[in-house]
Amino acid sequence: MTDTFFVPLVWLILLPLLWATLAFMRGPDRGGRLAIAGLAAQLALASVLAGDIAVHGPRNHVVGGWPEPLGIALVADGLSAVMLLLTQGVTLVLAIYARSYFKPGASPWFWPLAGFLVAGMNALFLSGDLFNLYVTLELVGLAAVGLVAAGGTAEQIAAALRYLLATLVGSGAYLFGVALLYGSYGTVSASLLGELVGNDAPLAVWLAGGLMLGGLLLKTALFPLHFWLPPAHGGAPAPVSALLSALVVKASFFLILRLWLGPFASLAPQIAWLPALLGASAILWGSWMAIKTDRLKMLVAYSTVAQIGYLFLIFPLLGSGKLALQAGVLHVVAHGLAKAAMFIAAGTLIKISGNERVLGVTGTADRLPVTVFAFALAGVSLMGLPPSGGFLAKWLLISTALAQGQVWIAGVAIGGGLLAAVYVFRVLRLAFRFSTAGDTIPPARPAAQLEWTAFALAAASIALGLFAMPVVSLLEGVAP
Amino acid sequence: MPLLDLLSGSLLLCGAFFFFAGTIGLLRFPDVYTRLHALAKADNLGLGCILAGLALQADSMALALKLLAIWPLALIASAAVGYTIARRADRLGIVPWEKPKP
Amino acid sequence: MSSGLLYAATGCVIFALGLGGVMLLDHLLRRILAFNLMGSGAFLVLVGLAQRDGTPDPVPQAMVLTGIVVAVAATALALTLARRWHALTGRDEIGAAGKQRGPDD
Amino acid sequence: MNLALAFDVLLAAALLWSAWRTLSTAQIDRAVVMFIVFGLLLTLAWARLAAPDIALAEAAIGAGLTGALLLDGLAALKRTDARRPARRTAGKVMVRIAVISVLGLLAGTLVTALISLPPAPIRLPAAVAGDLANSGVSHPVTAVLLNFRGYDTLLEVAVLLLALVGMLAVGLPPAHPGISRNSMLPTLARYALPLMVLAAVYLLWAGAHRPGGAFQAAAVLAAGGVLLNLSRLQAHWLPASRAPRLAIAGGFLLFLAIAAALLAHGGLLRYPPEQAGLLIVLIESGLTVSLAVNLAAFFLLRSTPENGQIPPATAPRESP
Repeated sequence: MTDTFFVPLVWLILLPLLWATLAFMRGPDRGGRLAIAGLAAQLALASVLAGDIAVHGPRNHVVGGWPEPLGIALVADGLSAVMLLLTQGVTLVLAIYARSYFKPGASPWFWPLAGFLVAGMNALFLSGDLFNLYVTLELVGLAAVGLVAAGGTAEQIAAALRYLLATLVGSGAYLFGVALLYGSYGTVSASLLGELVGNDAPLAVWLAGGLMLGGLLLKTALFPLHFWLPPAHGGAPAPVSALLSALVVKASFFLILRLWLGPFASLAPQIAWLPALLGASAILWGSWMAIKTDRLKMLVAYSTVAQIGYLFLIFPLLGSGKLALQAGVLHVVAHGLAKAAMFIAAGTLIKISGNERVLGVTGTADRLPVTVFAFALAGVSLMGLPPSGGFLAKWLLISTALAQGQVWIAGVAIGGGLLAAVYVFRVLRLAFRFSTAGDTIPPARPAAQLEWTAFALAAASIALGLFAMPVVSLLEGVAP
Repeated sequence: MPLLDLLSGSLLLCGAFFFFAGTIGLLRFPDVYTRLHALAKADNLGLGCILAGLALQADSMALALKLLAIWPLALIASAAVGYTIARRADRLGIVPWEKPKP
Repeated sequence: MSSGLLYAATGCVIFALGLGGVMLLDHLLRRILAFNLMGSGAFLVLVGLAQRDGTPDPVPQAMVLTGIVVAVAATALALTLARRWHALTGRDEIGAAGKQRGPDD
Repeated sequence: MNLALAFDVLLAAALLWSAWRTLSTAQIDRAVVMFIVFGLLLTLAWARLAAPDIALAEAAIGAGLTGALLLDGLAALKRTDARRPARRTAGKVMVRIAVISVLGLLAGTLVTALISLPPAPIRLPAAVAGDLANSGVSHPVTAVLLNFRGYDTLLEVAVLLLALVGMLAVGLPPAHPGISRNSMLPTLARYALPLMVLAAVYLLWAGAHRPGGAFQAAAVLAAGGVLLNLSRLQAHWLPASRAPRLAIAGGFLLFLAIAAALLAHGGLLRYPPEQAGLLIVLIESGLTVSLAVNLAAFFLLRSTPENGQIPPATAPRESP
């Protein structure tokens, strides 16, 4: 009996739902400790699940005991395991940061919102049913919007509204695609659709694929559908920005990848150049805006716009071998860790210096060495310098692109790294400069949790470059 | 049962006529009070006729009674809502329309 | 043309109308209405297309019930945001979707 | 062309017309009313599609509750004169034309694609009918909603709860004044409420074997709550009030607990066939209360008890 009761992949969904609901029930500002305990347990569950998958291959759970197409299946393969580990790990660290970042009353409903967000993402990584995925998308989208708006300023409300409209249009288009698929095949099971959809698919299926891809690209904020991201990610409180940039946009990217490799595998190769082209534009445009902006968190947000671009460079390369997929997933993980570190480091810098402009970091290096160091380490991973995880991902991407003769992809990846160097060094140069205003600002020390959480995440994104084998081997079983 | 069908059919037609009249009133009457009048009177009568007509065709007594139970409920709701709207209009200072003197 | 297919086709047009509305209209309330139209269009396609041969299909019907509840949840949140925005700024629009604040303002 | 199809064509045209007017009519209050009209027409369409469960939900939630929320929001947004957006530039007009033509093309292609679509290879209605006897209920839609795809419903209830948390986080609007005490509305509410409770219980009970169920029942109860609130018989709920939160969380936690406990029987939400009926009734009863309070809270949960002032922003800014 305990055997059937202890199913990690089910508890990864139920546990966050439980602590989110309990936090809501207990009221404003409650639930932080519960959340951290829950997240720690989830991290353990995700590790157990990853271990299982590494040994026994993909895991399934037939919900309600009704096999597809009547019921809903939960599926966990190596790709889900990596995403789950990343999500639980990053969220746990961010939760520790958030507990000292938010003063009582600053964001009283942060914990239930974060809980539903994590529950939605975990459910998304595990679902094998396209309609069920729609519900998880809404769970993730609404939770993210609530978190952005919780800051309460007019600017944040506007960002949340724009984000909400974008995310609702995105999931609306996705749902419409699901409706077309159900009408065409009579099922919404991803695995069954994978067998049914062929090259000779009727027009309605092509349209379904287009609408679903379009909706998810909007949610992933791929250029030129990124308009909602900088205000939402740049304007939200730092722990929220970190959650959104590190994880939430990756959730819809994950779903694109799933559809691309699954139900639409036979249609996808014919339009693979499109996401890659948009990805390349995203890298250039996002980097350029990050170089230009004069607000620190906007710089980090535009860097996310650019870094999302890399994820889409892999699509034309997916056809042959697993290397492109590994490059993409490594980039997801490296960027997730680095960007979370960078956002919370920026949040600490802003909190201490009291200045949200890039110029505000001037001279902070000697007062906040750990935070500035964390920012620098995260920057190393974003630029793709060795030995970081970002380096490994980029190196894999470039070598795969060159091996397949797609020189332009390699060129864009290298160019993007140089542009990232420009905006990262823009901040670091100022941080190490002597501050002229130094004596007017009291040399307040932030809580250790604020500094060392950022450091831990940044260090993890560097360490990924040295210890990437577990991630890569988990992806072995994922069908490209 | 051609007689029952005939009765039911004529009740339905009758109901449709009252609904039609009520709708014309809603569209053509000059102010909020007269329009309410058209809606509350004609449409409710029309609804009663249609429900009676449908009840005659119902398969079971229970269904017929359920259909007929709609009418008093709709009447109460329309009376309360009509009154509330008219009162609000009065509060807002809307003067009831009067036939212009020749 | 069966009535299922007819309503599915109607759903397509309503979805496109709603999509256009969310993208092109200014007033927040109207964009919320447009989003609801999008949803209703998708629901009509989900049920109508599945029932184009005339047999009722309980599976998409249950999905639409789920979808309606999700839509009202999203609408409630959107309205609260719109009202908060209006209370803070007195405005009922946030600018067209494509327009964004530059990095410097 | 037979009479039924003629009616369908007429109804489809009316749906398109009301949708178009919702977007195109000049005044925003008319747009809201047109949207409610659209919802009511859609209810008819669901009835025509042999989907009475959706028709009930559409009337109660889609047109009813959403309509009430929209009208409430409309009253708030109209209170002050809004700044009109900037005039349309030539570039904007070009974008507009481009978007409209693309969407027109999309709609046209979609309709063409649907007309030529071959029949689906998998037929789920037969599968549903085949396993209906083991689902614990005899109404197919309820069987799908609570058993075959009960996991969707679990997450959907979470979405509803989440939307409420989101509203609390954004900052609730101030209380609306309600309708004058001297109106006939309180009288109506007093008579209607027992009937509404009765209807809700009936819908909940009926759901096992005919159209109805927890969501429709909850919508009726929530409408009763809104009616009481408008008649000033039920005060607003404040963010700090605990009772609504407990009620909302309670039903959902019960659902979660049953879903998890069934893991012992071999899977999430895997009901033993002989107890499925009982467990579904238990879940639905809990959900009816929880969903009703949740839906009503969209309308009743307000930041101030009476005609109070708009509260200040809930949180300090990140920077001074």
